[in-house]
Amino acid sequence: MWSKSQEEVKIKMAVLLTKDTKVIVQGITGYQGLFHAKKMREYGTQVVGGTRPGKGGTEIEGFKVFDTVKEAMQETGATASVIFIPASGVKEAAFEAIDAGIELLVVITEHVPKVDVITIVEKAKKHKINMIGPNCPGIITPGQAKIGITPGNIVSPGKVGVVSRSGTLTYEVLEQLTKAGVGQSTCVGIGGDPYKATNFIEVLEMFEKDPETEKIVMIGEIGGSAEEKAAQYIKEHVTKPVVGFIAGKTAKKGKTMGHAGAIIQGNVGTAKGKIEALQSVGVKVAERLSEIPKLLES
Amino acid sequence: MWSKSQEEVKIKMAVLLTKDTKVIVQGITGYQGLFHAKKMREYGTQVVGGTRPGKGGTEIEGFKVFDTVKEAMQETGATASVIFIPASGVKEAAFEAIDAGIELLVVITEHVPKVDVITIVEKAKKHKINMIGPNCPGIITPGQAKIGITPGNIVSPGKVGVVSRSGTLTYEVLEQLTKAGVGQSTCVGIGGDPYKATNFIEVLEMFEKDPETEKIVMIGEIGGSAEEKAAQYIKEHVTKPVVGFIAGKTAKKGKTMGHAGAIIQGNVGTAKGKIEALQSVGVKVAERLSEIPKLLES
Amino acid sequence: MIKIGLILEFEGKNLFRKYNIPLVNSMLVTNEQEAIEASQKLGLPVAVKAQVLSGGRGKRGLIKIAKTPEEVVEKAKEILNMESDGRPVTHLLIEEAETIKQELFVSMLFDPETYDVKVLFSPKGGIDIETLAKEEPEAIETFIIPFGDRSYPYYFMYKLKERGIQSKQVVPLARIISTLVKMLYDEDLQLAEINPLVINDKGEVIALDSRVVTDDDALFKHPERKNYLSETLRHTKAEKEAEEAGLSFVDLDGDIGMLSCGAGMGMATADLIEYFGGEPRNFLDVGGGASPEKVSEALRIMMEEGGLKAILINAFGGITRLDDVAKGIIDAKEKYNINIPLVIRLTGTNQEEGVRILKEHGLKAYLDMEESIEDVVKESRGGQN
Amino acid sequence: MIKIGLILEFEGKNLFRKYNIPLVNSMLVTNEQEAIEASQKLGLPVAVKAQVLSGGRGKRGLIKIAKTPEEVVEKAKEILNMESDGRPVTHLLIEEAETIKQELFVSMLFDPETYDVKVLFSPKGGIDIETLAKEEPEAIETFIIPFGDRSYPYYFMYKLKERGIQSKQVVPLARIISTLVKMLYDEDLQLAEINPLVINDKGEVIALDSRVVTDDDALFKHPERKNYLSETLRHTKAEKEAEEAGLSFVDLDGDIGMLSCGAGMGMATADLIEYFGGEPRNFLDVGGGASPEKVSEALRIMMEEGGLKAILINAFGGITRLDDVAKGIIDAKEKYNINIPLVIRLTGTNQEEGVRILKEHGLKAYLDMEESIEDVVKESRGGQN
Repeated sequence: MWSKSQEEVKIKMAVLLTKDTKVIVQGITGYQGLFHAKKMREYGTQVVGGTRPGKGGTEIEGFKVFDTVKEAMQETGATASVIFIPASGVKEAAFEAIDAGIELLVVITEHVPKVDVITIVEKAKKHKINMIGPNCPGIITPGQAKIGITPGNIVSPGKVGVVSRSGTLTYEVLEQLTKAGVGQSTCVGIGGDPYKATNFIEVLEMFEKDPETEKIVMIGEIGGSAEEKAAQYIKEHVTKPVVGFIAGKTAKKGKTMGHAGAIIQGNVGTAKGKIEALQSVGVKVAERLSEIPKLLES
Repeated sequence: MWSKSQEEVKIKMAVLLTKDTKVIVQGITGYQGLFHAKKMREYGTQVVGGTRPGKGGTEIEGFKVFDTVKEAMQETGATASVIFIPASGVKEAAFEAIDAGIELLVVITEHVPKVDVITIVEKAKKHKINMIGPNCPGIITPGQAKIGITPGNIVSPGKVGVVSRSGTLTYEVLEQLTKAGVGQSTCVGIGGDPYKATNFIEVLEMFEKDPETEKIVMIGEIGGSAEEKAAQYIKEHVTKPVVGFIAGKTAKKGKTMGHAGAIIQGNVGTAKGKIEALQSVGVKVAERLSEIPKLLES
Repeated sequence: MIKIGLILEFEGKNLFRKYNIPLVNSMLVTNEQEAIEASQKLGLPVAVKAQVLSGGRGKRGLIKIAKTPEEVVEKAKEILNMESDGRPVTHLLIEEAETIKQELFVSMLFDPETYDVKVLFSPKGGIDIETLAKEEPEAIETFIIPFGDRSYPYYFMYKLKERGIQSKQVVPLARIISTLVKMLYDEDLQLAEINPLVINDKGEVIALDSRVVTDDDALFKHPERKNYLSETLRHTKAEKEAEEAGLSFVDLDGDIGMLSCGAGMGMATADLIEYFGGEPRNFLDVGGGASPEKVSEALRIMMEEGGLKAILINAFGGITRLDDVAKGIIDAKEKYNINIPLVIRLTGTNQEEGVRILKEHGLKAYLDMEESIEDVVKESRGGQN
Repeated sequence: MIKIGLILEFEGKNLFRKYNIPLVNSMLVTNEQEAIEASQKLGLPVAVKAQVLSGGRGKRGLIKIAKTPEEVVEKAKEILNMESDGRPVTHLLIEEAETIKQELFVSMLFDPETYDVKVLFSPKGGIDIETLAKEEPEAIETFIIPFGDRSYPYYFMYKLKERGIQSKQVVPLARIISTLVKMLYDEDLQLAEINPLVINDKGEVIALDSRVVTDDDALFKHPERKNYLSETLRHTKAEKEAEEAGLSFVDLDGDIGMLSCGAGMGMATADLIEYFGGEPRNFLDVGGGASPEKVSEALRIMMEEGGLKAILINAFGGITRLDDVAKGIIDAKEKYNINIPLVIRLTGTNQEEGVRILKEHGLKAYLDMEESIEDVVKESRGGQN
């Protein structure tokens, strides 16, 4: 039986994604949108329809198509939306979803202009909605539902929460875990862009509070200081075991973004620095992805 | 002795302008700015300095010049500012004054772009400051102080509050009142632009509450519906006698601003309509300006 | 002060084009030969449209359809021989003729009361929108966009769908409306209107006309507008010269020239002239803070325009310095042949100095407005009451 | 995907010019004759500045002052014979030489953590700003502008005056800084930097250099950037071709060609290649959702670039469909002469279909990443461990 505070936490985690979450796809008539709407439905997600302005009232492969997010939400009871729309239309699509009152917004599209991303994220914050992305694989709750593009056949239900900055690398980790018999509670791909709605810390907080999650895997890569900040957060707030991995150990030192970039960000951003930061707070860092299941056991 | 509520009102009116109000002039080194800074000082206004970015630390005709409004306020204790700056610089100047924490802002400049005016007024509202203008003669409290360009020699202290949409017409009315021995409590020239910070209603409210004001003169002109709205307000909230005047009785019907203008504004805007609206709520409307003193007596 | 305000159809459409509002192809021409060439490039049939400022062009025969090259010549000739607003028609827009399935109406402006953007939309557009507003007001929808909200198409999609507009048209329509809202801010417009906004036989939504009023006070942000054809079309020679001198010139019908500072004062002065039985011929507003040169130039323009029996200069100095006004009067009197009575009234800032200057040059100044107006009315009747 | 990012000095200055940031006159030239003509128009002395992407041009002899026409020829020749970033210098900016009284530094970007605009300013500008940051960090001021705040010059005037900048310079400086903030938003810049920002002998503040990093993801809003010279300068032929095909190409030093979908996966793959003792030669990222054509084109570019002993295709299909990847591989194998070992690993979306297609054409697909990498490292050594 759950205690009250655990019950609250359970509800909070459910906000992200369960088998009961009703999802719409913005851009459902597009090549990627339709393909992944079907994949999500096959996996068990309640994909209740999608939007394509101008095609409202039609149907595509069994999905209802609406002109607007508001209509889709009103008619289907959807609370989550996933955006599969070209970069130039993402700002408008995200604004529409937020203004329509969506609770969870996942933006898969990559190459969204940075000023647009920041503008969207600020609006999402102001409206206190959960937003993941852009340029991310989305969320999968194994055995229940997925929003986004994570292949459904590489996950299995279990107790390990996975959070990752990288798209394809996430899949690799999930598959390794599944092959090794280590199931996952939820996997959140936060996306690889420097500017994004949800970062490691927010997901670590959810995993720490989520009774379904016992251990955490965190996949980072070179650049920025998100992993260093996450290490600080882990030190102060995370009691569950964390296993980490950092990609880009052999990368050449890239060109900096100019003096301001170098000065502002200091020496953070290298794989070495990130690995050390994580190890210093007790995170076991895998050298190869294939070591992760073993490190989780120990 | 004042009762408490009257005391509060007295303070509110004092917010606009008394002999103790410290005023700075934005654009004090310009031809108009300097000329009227001197006129204001001659009248008794506490003009404690002005701004001209780049000339900070200098003096001009005995006025201290500062680079920024914030410095001017900090060093002089000024709470009011008057803007004598070309139209293209008004938005920035007004924003600076509002951000610096000015309490009363008077914009004399005419031909400020309408989008700029609206933007400034919205900011002034948000910061809850008193703003008058743009394109207005400003405020004069006879015998105490003036902010703006109303000539000091045509007013005399007394009990009639004057509010006007027109610049030069206001002077004419003030002079006629003074010549007829009718003194004024305060005269507020709200400006002739369609978009402005303070309109008739706000000033009528101040006059109604101001214990120094016994009667009110209101000068309107053709166009818009501010006089009609004021009439409605007078009916509901103003107990003091009001005498009105509307300029433009013989004006040809002007070109409308297009269909939307005509449809939105309907038939309001003619001198005839305004005079009837005012008369219907008990306002005595003068046919000639020279009749105003007589109408105030009756 | 250059006054442009309302701009011509093709100028409005050039603005629309910049914002990707859908239009049909068109070319601006000034004679029949160019009209023929344009119609060959565009393909027949074409619409031949007079570029004039007043509305109701269809009813007035200023828009005609031409189906053959002969008709193009004929219609262009016809329209170029017509007049509008007291001027010959000089420019035509030759435009691909559209097959119209439905005419809509959209118009918007900043509401002076609330500062919101007020959008009017009607699925029943066309030439009779003001009649429609009177007879069938429920056919016109009003959408309010709070000031500062950069509206997005989806906002109007919701609104239009609630009004039963079809899915297919709702998208381009909503995009056009939200673009116009953006243009109000970014282009400093006082009015943006499309009537008719048509749905053609292919189901496309197209702006077939433009009615755009620009904010002259924002000219410094859009200096290219100084070269607009609408600017040159709007004015008489006197108005044009007044503009160039930074003055405001209003043409009336009488015989008394009126020079004053400030529009309200000018209106009240005109009211009083009529009250005392006179007729103002024109009204030159030198605005606030006029220099001697401006005042002198105003008098020159007034004299050149002619038809005056007397001139009234009614100056109440606020931001204007009356010594400057006096200097301007003296300058004009010395340079131009002012052979009609000059009635002057000065009160306000630097009044004593102004009166002194006039006196030195043998000119009297009234201090009282009504007295001066009674006098000028008398002078306009040859000195008799 | 076109990648521009950092743009050349003269391109940055063209952007500055659009926003009225004060500059000295300059002209772009490509040979000595043009350099002479430019210096005649501008007046001597002039600065001869190589238009290259790497910094530290002064130290590297890529900026020289010429005081006579002979010196212009000589310096232009010298610099045009130099190299930077592995390429010959092809373009020079000939610029009026400035008399410098003081060198300042200003740089700004959106902070990825807070989304605020972070402005760095130092009254000690010049070539050694990174050294200054280390040795005298207090000489660099940081101003934070909350996201969305369209900062006005007065904001920076306050800040700069607090730092003791003189009244006279505070105005132009504040205007430049606030303009740069505006440019970050309106021009979609990732970095806007002026170093040195100089005060000349007349007390004027002038941008003597530009360092501007554009956001390639916003190219659709600024399509003119596709024609920037910096775009053509940045890339090797293979990189250029990869770009045109919408691919990301990274040059490395080894002998294994790597094709993968997604940057993180690419990095992890490179890490593992080195872990197993191999050396990646290059890394072609086809991104998410790649079509068969894209995969095929990637392999063509990789083969043409040459220097490979083996190729690893490591595809984990999320948004990418593995049947598409397989089709692309088959297409490339049939069209181009791929005579080196091709190690393929496929897992994810439509994996079965992908493996089937490869099998039909006699190609094996690994499912395990480490196995595939161990294999490709072995192949790169001629099949030996």
